[in-house]
Amino acid sequence: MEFGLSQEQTMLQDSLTRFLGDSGSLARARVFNANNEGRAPDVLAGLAELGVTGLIIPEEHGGVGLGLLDAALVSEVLGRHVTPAPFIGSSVLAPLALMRAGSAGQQAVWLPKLASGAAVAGVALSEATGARENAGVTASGGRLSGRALFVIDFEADVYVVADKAGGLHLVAADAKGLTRTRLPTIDTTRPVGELNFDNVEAEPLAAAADSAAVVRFLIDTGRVMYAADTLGAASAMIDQAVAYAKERKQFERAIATFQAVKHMCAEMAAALEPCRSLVWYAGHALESLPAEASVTACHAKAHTSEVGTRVAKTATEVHGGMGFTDLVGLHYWFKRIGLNRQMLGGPEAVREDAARLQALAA
Amino acid sequence: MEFGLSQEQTMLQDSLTRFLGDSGSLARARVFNANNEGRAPDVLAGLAELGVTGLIIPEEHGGVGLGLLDAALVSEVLGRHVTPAPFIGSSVLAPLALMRAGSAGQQAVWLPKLASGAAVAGVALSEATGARENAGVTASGGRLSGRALFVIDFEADVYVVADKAGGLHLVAADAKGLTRTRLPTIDTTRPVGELNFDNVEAEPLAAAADSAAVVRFLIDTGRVMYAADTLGAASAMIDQAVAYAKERKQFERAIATFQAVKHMCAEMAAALEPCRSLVWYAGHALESLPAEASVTACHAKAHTSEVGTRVAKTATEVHGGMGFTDLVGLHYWFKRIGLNRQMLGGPEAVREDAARLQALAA
Amino acid sequence: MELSYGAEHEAFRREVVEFLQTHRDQAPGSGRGASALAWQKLLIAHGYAGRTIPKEYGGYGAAPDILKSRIIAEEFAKAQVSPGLGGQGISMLIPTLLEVGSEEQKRDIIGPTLRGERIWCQGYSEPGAGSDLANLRTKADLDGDEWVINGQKIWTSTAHLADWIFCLVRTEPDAPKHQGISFLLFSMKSPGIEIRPLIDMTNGHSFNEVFFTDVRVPAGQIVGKRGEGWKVANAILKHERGSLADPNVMLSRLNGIKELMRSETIDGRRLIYSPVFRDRLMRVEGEVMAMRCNDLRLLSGAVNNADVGIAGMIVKLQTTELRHELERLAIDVMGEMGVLYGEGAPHLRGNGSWQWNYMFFLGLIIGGGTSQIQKNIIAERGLGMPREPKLAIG
Amino acid sequence: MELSYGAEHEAFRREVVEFLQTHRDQAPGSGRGASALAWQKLLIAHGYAGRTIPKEYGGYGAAPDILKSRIIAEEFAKAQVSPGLGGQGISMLIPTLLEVGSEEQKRDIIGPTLRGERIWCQGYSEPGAGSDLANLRTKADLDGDEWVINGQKIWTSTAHLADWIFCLVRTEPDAPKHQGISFLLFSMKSPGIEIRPLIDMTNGHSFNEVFFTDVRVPAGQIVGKRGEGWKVANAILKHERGSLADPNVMLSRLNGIKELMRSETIDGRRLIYSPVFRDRLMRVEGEVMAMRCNDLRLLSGAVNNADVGIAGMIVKLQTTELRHELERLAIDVMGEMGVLYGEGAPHLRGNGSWQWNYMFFLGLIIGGGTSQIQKNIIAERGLGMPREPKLAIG
Repeated sequence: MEFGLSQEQTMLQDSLTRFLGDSGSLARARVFNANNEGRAPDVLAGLAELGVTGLIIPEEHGGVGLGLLDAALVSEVLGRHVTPAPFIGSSVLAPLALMRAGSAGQQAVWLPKLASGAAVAGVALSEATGARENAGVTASGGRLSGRALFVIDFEADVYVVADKAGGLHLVAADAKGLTRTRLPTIDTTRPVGELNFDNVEAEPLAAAADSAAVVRFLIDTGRVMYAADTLGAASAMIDQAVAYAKERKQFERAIATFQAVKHMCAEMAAALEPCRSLVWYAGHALESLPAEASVTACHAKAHTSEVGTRVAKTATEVHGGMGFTDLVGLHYWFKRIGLNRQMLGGPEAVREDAARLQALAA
Repeated sequence: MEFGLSQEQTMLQDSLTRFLGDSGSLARARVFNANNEGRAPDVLAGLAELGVTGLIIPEEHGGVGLGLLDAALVSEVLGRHVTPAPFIGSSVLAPLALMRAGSAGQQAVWLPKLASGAAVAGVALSEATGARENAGVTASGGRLSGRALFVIDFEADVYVVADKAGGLHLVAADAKGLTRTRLPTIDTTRPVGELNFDNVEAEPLAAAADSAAVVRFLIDTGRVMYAADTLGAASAMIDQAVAYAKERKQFERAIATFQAVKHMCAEMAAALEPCRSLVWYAGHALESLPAEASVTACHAKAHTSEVGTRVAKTATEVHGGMGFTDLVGLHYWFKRIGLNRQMLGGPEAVREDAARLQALAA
Repeated sequence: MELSYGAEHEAFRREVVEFLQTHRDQAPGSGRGASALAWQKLLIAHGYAGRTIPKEYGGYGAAPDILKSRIIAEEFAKAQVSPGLGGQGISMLIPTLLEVGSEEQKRDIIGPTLRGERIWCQGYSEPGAGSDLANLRTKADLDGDEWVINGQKIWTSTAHLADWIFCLVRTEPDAPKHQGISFLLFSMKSPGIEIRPLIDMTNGHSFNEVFFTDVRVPAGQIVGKRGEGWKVANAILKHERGSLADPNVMLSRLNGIKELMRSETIDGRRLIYSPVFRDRLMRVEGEVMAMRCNDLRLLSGAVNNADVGIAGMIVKLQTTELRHELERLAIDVMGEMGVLYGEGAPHLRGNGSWQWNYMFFLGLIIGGGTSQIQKNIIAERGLGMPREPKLAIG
Repeated sequence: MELSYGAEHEAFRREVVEFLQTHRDQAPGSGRGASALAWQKLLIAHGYAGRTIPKEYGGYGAAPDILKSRIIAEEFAKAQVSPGLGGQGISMLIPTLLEVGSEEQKRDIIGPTLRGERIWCQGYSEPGAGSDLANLRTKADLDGDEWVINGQKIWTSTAHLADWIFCLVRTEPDAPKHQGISFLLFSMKSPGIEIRPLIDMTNGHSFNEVFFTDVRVPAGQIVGKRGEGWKVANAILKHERGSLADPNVMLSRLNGIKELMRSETIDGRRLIYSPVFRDRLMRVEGEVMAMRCNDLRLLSGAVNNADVGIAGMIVKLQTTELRHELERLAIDVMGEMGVLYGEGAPHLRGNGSWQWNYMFFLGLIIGGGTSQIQKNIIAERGLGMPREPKLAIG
């Protein structure tokens, strides 16, 4: 019985934290934002060196061969540091799609590139969780038409695309007939975008017996990853709020001595701490408890989003006016939590999914 | 332009407050509870003397001829004093049903009795707002069959009963085939109950052109009255919490000096104060702004219930352990708010009604 | 309970409506160009701006009438026509001068300010003086017949556009903290002033930091006496009636969400058919309605000089929280669409106003007295609860 | 991450299951009758009660093993079989005596207490000493070789059933408040004790007030030294791991709501088809799941002696609030049916347990350290925030 992180997992988080801390996480995010960079090659290279890009990719394909709980732990650290780098799409969902539904040949071509950071993969999955503006992609004769919104890790070399029928496809970023449009969001650390397909050549990922089940698994996994990112971002906000409250003086005393401020911090911490265990459990369940995986992923995503949103507001309030400015940059975390909340389904949609999975909904 | 109470309205509330204060509101409620009385004749007589029983009944029938805003103001004071007396059913909804749908003869028989307190009228309206256990009453050939749950002011001499088709009927309490069952609830200050009709003789209230519209108006009015009762009960709870906090010492200081306690009180007051204006507006709208009356009644009921529930919890917490005991009797208010919340529709049901009224729901 | 404004005021409303119909072509867009200044003059002449400011100071000179002011605001809003110039010079400095300014200050300053010829910014907050404003440290030393000012202000909106500043500075460093402050007026063109934009979380530039290095100001440019600045700054507070947020704006945002829910779809299904979001919508509608009624009560209380209890004290706390919540609902309704932001972003709804307001109202929850300060005030002044006991060590 | 309990423990689980299958016919219902005492003896003999209490004091004498304790609890709960006697004598006094009692006290008291032959109540709280327990005023004066006790206790559960009381009293009135307290044991049959039922908002009688008038107690019936009572009472706190609420109970209540929603109708429509209530249900389910995972983490931390940060500190705050919320949802789902209450009330669902728990958990939010005290603890001990500064006047 051990519900907790192994020594290796703690070391993984620590080494990543060291790297991101060293490279000045907020400062790097600011530059990424200011320059409107699509990618931060230095960050990506560092992540590749640490094995993050190849985290879940088998060793024979140049990866580290770790599991999805490990991926969630990495996601948490990236959220905590508002890291401007692809991960959820390129290092988790795309490799997973290839590993579960790709042919040996497709795996051999792409997994090493993704593992080394030589290529970045975007993932178009949004429509499978609820299509906005009637978007969606149709496959016909090996070609794709339609459009996909809110593509994860948008600044990519290749895309994994889910079609309306539950099929998965690989599409090169420079494929003919493919139009790519960046969609600017509140969160400037992770580009998302829109793909328009005009009879675009695609390679089916067709090795899985049940492609729709793979899509479902990608959604579950993505939700856990976003939950973990929010967990990290929210816990960074609490830490900053507590530190600021100890520092900041009003009425001749540190505001941390005011009961109202203390209770705001205590409420944040008390609400968030169980999310940590929930995210661990959900990450573990993905591969080890298949019967519970989907429902747990829904709850991890929805509950952590709700708590994260509250933490984002409260931590900003603890900072007073400073929290509202760009000076302390707290809003990078606020906005990261805001994006995570909606990706792959907002809390209401995800909870309805959880009810459906338990046959509670019509 | 005057959004507020007239001098007469303030005096009405004051004189009622004096009477209820004099008769020791909590003490009276305790006795009512302990003895499991169906009626408190002394309280009823006092209310009759003050004109409360005949408040909205025209002067020619022995009443005072005031309006529904006045009735809401009375309801507020009764809630504030957890008064063990019929009012919403017997003095508001039943007279209203008679005035809007009764014949001249029916009015002449019943209104004077209700005005003087010589008779009490119960009101069976619950099924018109959402039937539990498939209850409901069917009228056929001047006779009623079926059952009605959660009858308001249950310990009555006569009942106003809404049938499934939108018709209204008068039924004597001792009518043959009528079985009456008290339904004990958390709130021991106002009896509710169940009526079972086995081919019971009834007198139709058939003078209205549109009986269903009258039923709707009764529901709207009842909702505003329950909202007002909650407003009064909740504001009494805040007052008690503030007074207790000033009195009670912990750690060598009055707990009212702790910021956490102050903020709990401030949050209650800030949330409840706008409910006061909303209840006034809703009471006024019933007779003066017919186009807005129904939606406003829904919002008054739902919003005041939500705030009331929060106030009930928080005020109890401010009282610490004492709040949980019967010693201070705070729970009489807690439970009154709890009953009001569900009567004529809980917040979710009432909000859905508000959406439907605005053609926002399917 | 009488919700109509009465015959006299309804006649006045017709006048306003007529004026708007006649002159709306002259109304300017945004900004402070020549047409805006001309429009302001026209409004003053008709009593729709500077209405209660005495004629001799450049105003219209009418007796105060809250309902007429409300009618003007309502009709201009309904017509979506500029209600004239705003800004802290007009909304804060002019009332302050009327209350405590010298005759000369009133004659010299109010007119140009009202006509938009002199734009002001307010120098109150400092990095170390937020909720505890009296803790301010920007100091002014008298050197001959000039003040020499050194220090820093923050949250100075429109500093980058302003001609002049009205500014709280510490002139008596040894006095108790509320008694050592003075209220100075000086030109933003004075040497030694540096303005740095203060970018906020909306990416917007609504505020600035302003740095003073040996800024020299004639000794006479003071309102009230030396050391009375705190009193001067608070002179107009007694007129406030807590009406920070116009409930009609809230209503129009609410209607905006209804529109969104009618048009926005998920899997082809319109969101108005989502019972869960509809329930949240109705919840917010109930709260908005309650705040509108509360506002009616305040208005009526002001008109009739009636006591409204704590109804005024709670407005800032409740409305800023409610607006933040309302805008958040819109974002959730839009789902992924709700995170889009930035000028020209594809698919952007409402020009990004939902996210902007969501963030800006978080700023307003904090600014001008945080929610914590508001709750202290409600508890102490509204509920008569004791102030926090003094600390053993200071 | 390894969620199985391992081979040794699964073997132990099979033993427990087998025991339950063999002996469940002997298990008593509620109460403390002869069959309950016999059952308790059987459990002690098998190590399912008094498991880690040394044999010489009447226990089973096993080494502590958190997982085995958990397995016992899980399997007894699953089988819905009485897990033996509880009460404050067993849960609080025995651990206290084991920690700081004299050898004689251990030999004399633990055995009869464990076997249910001596029932205890706890005399800690007083009307003036709630959150600030050390403020207690019940005093004991030494008169020859007897303590003479005067004062009042409150929240004394089972006082009306108890044989003895363990009680905090002030014995050194001039010492600083934490240092003037002693921990006494005495019979509830002593002359001068009056017990008044303390009816609570559920209408139940779970607690009492106890009044002492010149109650005489032999001087030797003290645990620890004079003036060390505060230390004695806190001796067992270090063993607590914040597992107040069994998350499995929460889960079974949650399943109860699902059942309710499947059976309860409004206008003939089952409430499971109400998306708004379903959303609330899923919200609560997510929170329950998070608290279950948090509990797993605590359990694992205790087994592996691993640091779990603030995960233990938050349990009381979060679970009492969550349970209150959960029970409230059930009431709202039932609508008018939800307000029914009282034995034998027609149409009553779940025997009134929803309303009872809704109120009782409000009591638990308050009792044993209010939510405000919990937040202070989390802020200070968990987040390292400073304590409130001392006041100028005391």
